[in-house]
Amino acid sequence: MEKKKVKNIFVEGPIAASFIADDIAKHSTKKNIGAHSIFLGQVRNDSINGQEVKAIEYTTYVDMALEKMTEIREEIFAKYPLTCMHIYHSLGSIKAGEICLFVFTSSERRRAATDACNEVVERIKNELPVWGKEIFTDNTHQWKENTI
Amino acid sequence: MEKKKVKNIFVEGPIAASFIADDIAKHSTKKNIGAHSIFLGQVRNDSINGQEVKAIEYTTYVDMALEKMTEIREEIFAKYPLTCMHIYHSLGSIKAGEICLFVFTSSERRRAATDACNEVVERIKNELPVWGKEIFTDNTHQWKENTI
Amino acid sequence: MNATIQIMAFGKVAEIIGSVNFTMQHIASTNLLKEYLLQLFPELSKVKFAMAVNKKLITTDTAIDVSANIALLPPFSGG
Amino acid sequence: MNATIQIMAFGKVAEIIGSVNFTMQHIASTNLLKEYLLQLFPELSKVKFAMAVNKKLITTDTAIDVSANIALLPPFSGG
Repeated sequence: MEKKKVKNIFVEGPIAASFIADDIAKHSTKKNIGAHSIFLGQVRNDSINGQEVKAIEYTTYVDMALEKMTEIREEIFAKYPLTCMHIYHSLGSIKAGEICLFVFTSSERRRAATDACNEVVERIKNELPVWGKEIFTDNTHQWKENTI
Repeated sequence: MEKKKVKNIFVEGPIAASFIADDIAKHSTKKNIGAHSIFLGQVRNDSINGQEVKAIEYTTYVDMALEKMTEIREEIFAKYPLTCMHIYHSLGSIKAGEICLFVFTSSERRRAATDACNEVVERIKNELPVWGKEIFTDNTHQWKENTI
Repeated sequence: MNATIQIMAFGKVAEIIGSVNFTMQHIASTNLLKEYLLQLFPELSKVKFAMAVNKKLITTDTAIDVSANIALLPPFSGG
Repeated sequence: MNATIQIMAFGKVAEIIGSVNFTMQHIASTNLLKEYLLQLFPELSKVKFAMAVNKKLITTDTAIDVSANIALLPPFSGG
């Protein structure tokens, strides 16, 4: 099998709304697109045992994560008639209220974009070797586990 | 039954990426949000009988549309645990490549936001009295009909 | 009889009728109104359209009150 | 024997081991490696973790080649 190009998805720090806007604006030249679906993950200030989460610190096993993401990307493009797909995941410390995940799918008709977006988010949460360390306001921490 | 406040959803002209960014940025103060789902409708340059769509002109029966939208909004909030929901639909002439629909749902956990977003888009397309007149490059036109 | 009803036409229906808003003599029910409009504008028979009475979509023959607002609604195509 | 393997630990596993990357003597299979690590770091028995060999998640006992890269992966929590 031909080796596919591995794209980076990781960005240091939170994902800015202006970055999202730039990415949306770039698609106005692709006039065969009829639908965009966007998922944004935002860090929540959950209360756990009386302590509030003030930030999540994300780390990854980058080589394995990008290989897995390349595989997911290929499978999603094979399954849905997408025009394009963009994925960004934060690393480092992301404060409550900040955005840590940005999944952006586009297609001619809406079903492909929305179904693909949902599936990619699901797969990112389940299959990418990424870990979130929840930092509480008193600077103690616990390791996050994704719930379904 | 108490009369609910009718919110406007209609904006004149296309929806700018910077407008979407501002709306996203406003949510960083709502720290109980964990997931945002966004749907964007973009005008496609479809080819129909050899003519290319260069724009869609949207008109509405505004009173009826806003009453219906208020009803949809209430039903969606009753069905899904959403933190908030924002909806904008363009009126007037929207060129191919420009954005004409912006649906934005937010929730603590991702399923509510994504399911609600999909359902609202579906209901907007099926239930709102809005009409799109497809303008071709030779300035002839045809009335759009939504396909499933 | 001076009783009137308000008619609003949209999309392709407005295009055929050549007018978006107009007032006409009172007609007692939506089926009768539709019949009347089809006589007046035979082109309308080529278009599917629904009707709303006072902003409510109707699906069966409905009585029309004096000074009701009637809307003629071709298939929706928003979004 | 000078054969070694590279171990990378992540998340809570790295915290317990106190080191993110380290080199150790070659061990023939993932089950044997896990046993060895649990002896060395008894705290690890309180954590669920999976292993990857050369970036591939393994689900059954797997032979470890000399100079393999092994990763110790607690439950993922990205997104």
